Amino acid sequence: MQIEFYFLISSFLFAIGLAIVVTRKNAILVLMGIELMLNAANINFVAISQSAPDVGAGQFFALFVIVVAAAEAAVGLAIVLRVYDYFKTIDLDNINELKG
Amino acid sequence: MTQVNDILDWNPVTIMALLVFCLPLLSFIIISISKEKHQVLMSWLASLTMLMASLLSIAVLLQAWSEVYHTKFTWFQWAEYIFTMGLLIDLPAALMLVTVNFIAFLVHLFSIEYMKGDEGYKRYFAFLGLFTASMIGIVLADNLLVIFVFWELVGLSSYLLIGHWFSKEKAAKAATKAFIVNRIGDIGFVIGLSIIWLQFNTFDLVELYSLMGNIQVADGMWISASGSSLSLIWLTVAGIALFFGAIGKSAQFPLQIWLPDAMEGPTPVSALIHAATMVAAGVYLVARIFVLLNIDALTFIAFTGAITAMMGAVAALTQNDIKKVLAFSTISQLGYMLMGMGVGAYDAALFHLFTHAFFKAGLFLAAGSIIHSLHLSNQANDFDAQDMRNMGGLRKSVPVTFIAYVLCGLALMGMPIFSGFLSKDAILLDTLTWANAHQSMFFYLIPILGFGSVLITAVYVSRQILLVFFGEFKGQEVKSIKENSLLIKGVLLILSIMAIGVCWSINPFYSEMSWLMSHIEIPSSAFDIGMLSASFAPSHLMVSLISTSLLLTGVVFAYLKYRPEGQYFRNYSLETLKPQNFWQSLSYENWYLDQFYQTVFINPFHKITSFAKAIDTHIIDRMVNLFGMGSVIFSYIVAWFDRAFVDGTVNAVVFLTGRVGTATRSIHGSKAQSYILAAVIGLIIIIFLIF
Amino acid sequence: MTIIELGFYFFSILACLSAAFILFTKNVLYAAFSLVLTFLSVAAIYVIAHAEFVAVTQIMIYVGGIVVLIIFGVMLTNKLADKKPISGSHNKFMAFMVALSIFVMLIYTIGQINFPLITKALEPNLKMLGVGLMSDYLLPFEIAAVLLLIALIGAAVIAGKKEGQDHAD
Amino acid sequence: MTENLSFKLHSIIGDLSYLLPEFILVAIILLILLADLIFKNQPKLVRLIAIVGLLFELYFSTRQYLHIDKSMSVFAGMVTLNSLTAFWKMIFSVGALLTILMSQAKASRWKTGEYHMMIITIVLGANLLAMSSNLLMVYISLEIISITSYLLTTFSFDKKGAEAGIKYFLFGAVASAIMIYGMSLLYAVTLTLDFTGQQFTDALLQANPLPVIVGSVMLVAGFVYKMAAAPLHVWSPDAYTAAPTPVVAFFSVVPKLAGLAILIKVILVINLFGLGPINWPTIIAIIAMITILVGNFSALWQNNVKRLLAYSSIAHAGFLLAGFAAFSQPALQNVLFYAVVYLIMNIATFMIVNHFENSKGLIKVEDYSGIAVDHPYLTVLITILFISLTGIPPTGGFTAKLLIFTSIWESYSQTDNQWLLYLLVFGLLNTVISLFFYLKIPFYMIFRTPNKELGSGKIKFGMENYFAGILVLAILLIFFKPEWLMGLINNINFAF
Repeated sequence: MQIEFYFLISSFLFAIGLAIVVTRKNAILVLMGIELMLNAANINFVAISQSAPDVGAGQFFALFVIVVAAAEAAVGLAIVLRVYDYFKTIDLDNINELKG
Repeated sequence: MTQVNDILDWNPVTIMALLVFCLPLLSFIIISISKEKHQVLMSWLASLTMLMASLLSIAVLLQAWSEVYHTKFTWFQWAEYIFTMGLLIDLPAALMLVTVNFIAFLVHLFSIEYMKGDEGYKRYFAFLGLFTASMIGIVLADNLLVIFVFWELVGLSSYLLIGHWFSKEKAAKAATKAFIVNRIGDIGFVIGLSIIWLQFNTFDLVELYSLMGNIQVADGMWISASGSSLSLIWLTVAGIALFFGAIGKSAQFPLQIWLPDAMEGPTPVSALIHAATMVAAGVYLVARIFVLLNIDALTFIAFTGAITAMMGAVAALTQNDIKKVLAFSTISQLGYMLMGMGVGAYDAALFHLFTHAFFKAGLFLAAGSIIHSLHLSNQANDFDAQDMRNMGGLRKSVPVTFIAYVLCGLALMGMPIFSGFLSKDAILLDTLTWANAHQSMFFYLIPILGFGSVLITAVYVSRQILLVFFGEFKGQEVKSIKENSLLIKGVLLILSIMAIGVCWSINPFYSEMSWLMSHIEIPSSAFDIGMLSASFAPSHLMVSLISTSLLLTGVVFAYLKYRPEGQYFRNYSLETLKPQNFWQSLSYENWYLDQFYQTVFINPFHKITSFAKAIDTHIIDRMVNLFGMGSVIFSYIVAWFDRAFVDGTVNAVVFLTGRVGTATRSIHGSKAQSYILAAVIGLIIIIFLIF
Repeated sequence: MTIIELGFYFFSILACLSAAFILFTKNVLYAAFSLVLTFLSVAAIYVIAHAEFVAVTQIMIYVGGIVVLIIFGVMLTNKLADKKPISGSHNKFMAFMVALSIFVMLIYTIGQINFPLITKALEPNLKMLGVGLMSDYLLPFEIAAVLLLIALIGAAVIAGKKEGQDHAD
Repeated sequence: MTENLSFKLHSIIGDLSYLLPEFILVAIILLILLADLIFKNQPKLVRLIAIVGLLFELYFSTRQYLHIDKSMSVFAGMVTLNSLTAFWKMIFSVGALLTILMSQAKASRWKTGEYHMMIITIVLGANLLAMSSNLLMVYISLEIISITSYLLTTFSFDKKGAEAGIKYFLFGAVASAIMIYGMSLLYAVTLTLDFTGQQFTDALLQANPLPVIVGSVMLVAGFVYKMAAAPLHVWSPDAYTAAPTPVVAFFSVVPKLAGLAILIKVILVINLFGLGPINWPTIIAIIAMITILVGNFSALWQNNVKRLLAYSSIAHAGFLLAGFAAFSQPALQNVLFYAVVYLIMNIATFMIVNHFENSKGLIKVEDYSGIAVDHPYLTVLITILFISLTGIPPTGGFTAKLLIFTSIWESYSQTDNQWLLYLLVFGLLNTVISLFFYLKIPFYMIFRTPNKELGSGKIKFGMENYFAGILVLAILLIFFKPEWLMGLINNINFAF
């Protein structure tokens, strides 16, 4: 399997993730988009680790990204719940009281 | 790189000078921490410290009469560069020191009476001390960077003093305006500093003097002794940029707009800061950097000065506020000084700086005395004690002030036997010599503007004296107007004596014989200024005759136009507010400079800033709007497609409204994600640009 | 075409399709389930890339942890009894342009990278990972522990306490 | 393999002592956690632990600063330790100390234990970020800072806090996703994560330009976001408005400077001695200009004091970048100088603003009308601070700006990069523009009549005002004796 293919998938997932982040109104869906973007980067790391001289590095990076993503998701959902407490919605369109 | 390693030692003269600097600072500190109930005592104490400072500075002057003293020490070191601080006392500095201290002393005395009962009495005296200290800092500093530091401090304390009556909206605005306009000039100062730094790696004036002596100019390059070379244009730019700082402080064209507004401050402050000392700092700066200026820069200075002299004089012609007339006249006189500097009349310009400091302080304090008297008298509630339309006939009520005003006014006009005559003639003589040295007729513009200003000065000074002191009083109770206390009278008398020419020259008709001017040496510049090569030196007598006859013409004209029996005087009241023709409004509105800045800079600036703000906070919404519209159009197309190919019209209409609804809804809000969108777009653009 | 390559294509297409489904579906719950599918496909891709441990971690943490969290979040923020958890979208055109240009840019970029060839088949690397975590990667490992601790405490504080309420509830 | 491993383990055990400051930070976190569990509701104890711990950490960082004279790679190349990173660590711990000192009044309303733990965690992340020499380390330490920051933003426990929290969170998560994608591209090009090594530089020099450009820009975007510089600054005004004031003071200093530290470190590598496909000095100069522009112009119309200061801190990030754009060793020293001055003046300003907010509830600029009558001391302090933030003498802010501009000018005259000249002129113009909004608050305080509704009368003079006074003295002192600070910075060995 050539490494290019991995990168191809990852760039597609990255673009889709970004699109989700920007378009979807629901905060939780946006969070899903972010997870997709992280996964995209992970695919790259894992793919490269197949041929890099320092074999572990890419896989380690992927492992740590997964761990950090878990922490981030927990914090993110906590904040989403707090927002829901106050706004009774998690529609990002309506969470807009701080004005420039 | 570092030429300075030996630190020059202290000697008695520099220590004395340092003491002169510390005394007002001490007064500032003591007054700030003292209790409010001791404030009158404190103000006497402040005056006393100023007296001591004046005496000390006279001692310094005697020592520095024929010798230059220089002391410095390391301030900080950065990489291989050493920044120093120090004192440089040459004759101009010592004279300036005496002038500043002496006038500050008189203003302190005057203020004790003038500010009595004011709410901010203590604050006022404290700031006065701070101002004096920082002004002395400018005078003594041996280093352009240190000068800049005190330059800013002076700006700050002037800001605080102009805004002394801050509850008046106008005063607060004027303070801000003065501060900001000054800062615009300071940008020039900073640019000049950076060029000088680049070329010489030092700010020390003494070193700069010797380095400038060793520069070479070849092939349009400006080569310093250490081998660093820059295009010659940068030397001109450096000179003009530094001069730009002076334009700001000395209220020269095009930045003179702040000075008239600054008259919102207490009158003694106007006398000290906006007539005698701070505004003269610009001229003093030009004197300090004189050797750095090449011919082009000097010509620029001369033209700026001449234009300002004329503009200020014209603007003074139609003012109604007693202090504003004086403010515009200050602008005009400062223009004279800079014009003198520009034509190489270094000595004459400094001489005019000193004579002007005294007689203009005298005029301001006399005006202050009038205002004070009118305040204390019983007038109607809405009586404006500064408006000349409310005055007239005051010579009987305040005779001492009247005498002082006339004496100082004559000095301002440049009447022979008064101090102003000596210095003004010296400047005019040199402008003429300078113009002769140039081949083109164009350069005669400067002496013409100079002589023209003499005429107009005579007119506006006479006008003011006639309107204020002659005829009948226009207010209600002329009897209740009393001359002020002995303290104020004493101060005025001292200043009016200084306006008489004998104090400055043994022969009051001939400036070359002035004890002062003959001692000031023109620093040797690397450039031929053009004075020496003059093919024809005009006779001194001729210049004096021309200027005196212009002056007398002006006085006669003014008498005919503004005499108490005349039509102008009778019509001159609060009811006839409007200037009558274009020229009068041009003068009254100070050449519409404020309006000009408002339309050309401030309004567009406001627009730009609100635009920038809109961009930062709303651009995304705009973009969304735009694309919202795009998607509406898109949805129309889709709808049309639907209607044409898929479904019946009814369905299509329902669909269409639904689509339009979604599209418009997406126009609103959506900040959080729009931010992200904007950031990502920014990144793409950056990548695209790099590639 | 070997079976491995076939598997790779299959799972890649699955991942892409299920990701695209998240983008287009209106129902948040469906999106969450589709996310599970994406994660599983990605895990399969990891396996094909000889990263078995990463694949297992992906399944354990993403599918077992994060998605569960997300589904909890969906349920806590929607009254499921009343109606379906439906959510719309906006900025569509703009987002499409941006995502497309990012995608095109990345494709170009990938074309410019000189990828090394995969010469050797990797042996199972669990041991190597374990040793690495305790030697070369000890510092990030420990720091990640601190990060998890803080995230846990913080999430509890943020989600748990309302203003004015005591510890009791 | 086993020999190799035991060698590695030995060297790691030997390296443990070099991370003493970080161990102390972790110990503080655990101690606070325990103290909070065992003695409930003991804010004073928690504060004591935090302050004493930070003092220890500061002490050991200072020791590192004094005793480490060459760069050393620690923990299997994960982090590098040298006097520069030790200096950054000192800055971070001072910032945290001052923040904890100022949060006295409100801390009891928040969950004190968690609050202090998070401040300490951010310092830990900042320390590691400044030290890291491996992309993985960069990612993890940046995430520690980010995740903790999201949490702290919501610590005002109100509606606004929640809103700002979610905005900050979404923006930050996307930024870090973009950053690691950039890392993966760079990894694909170089096949190594250790960006200080020879292999990394060599591979980048040989690679095609496009992957290097895309990878580097995406990577740097993560740092720019942490610094709140344009175009990734948009999160900061909202977050700064809603978060508790001490937290804002902390955000505007520690994470920002940590972002700057790693930005400098990484860009000096990927600049490839000027041989790379990207002209970084120009890019940095442009980013700096945009940042200054956005910060200053948006601040002009702000009414909310915290929001105004948020934009001001954006503008200062721009000036920090401007100093870095000169790309020379003296320029880096000047950036450090500016960073220290910025730390002091910004935190001092927030101390006073916080004090007014807590005791009188002043939020808008108009609320400050006529404060000078009742609080002359604080008025003088805040006026000096704003003068310093503008960059007018006689304050340290002036010296710092002067040094920045000097180094830009020097660099311009050496490299003839036109953008540096534009940057210089632009920066000078902007100091004038910034005058308009910085003067606004002192103007209201001194020149406006007091607002009757808020009530006059003296307020309690808190301990933190003495600290603010000391900081203001420090600002003045830096102007008069800059060589004290300069001497500290000159000791730093800039060899990476």
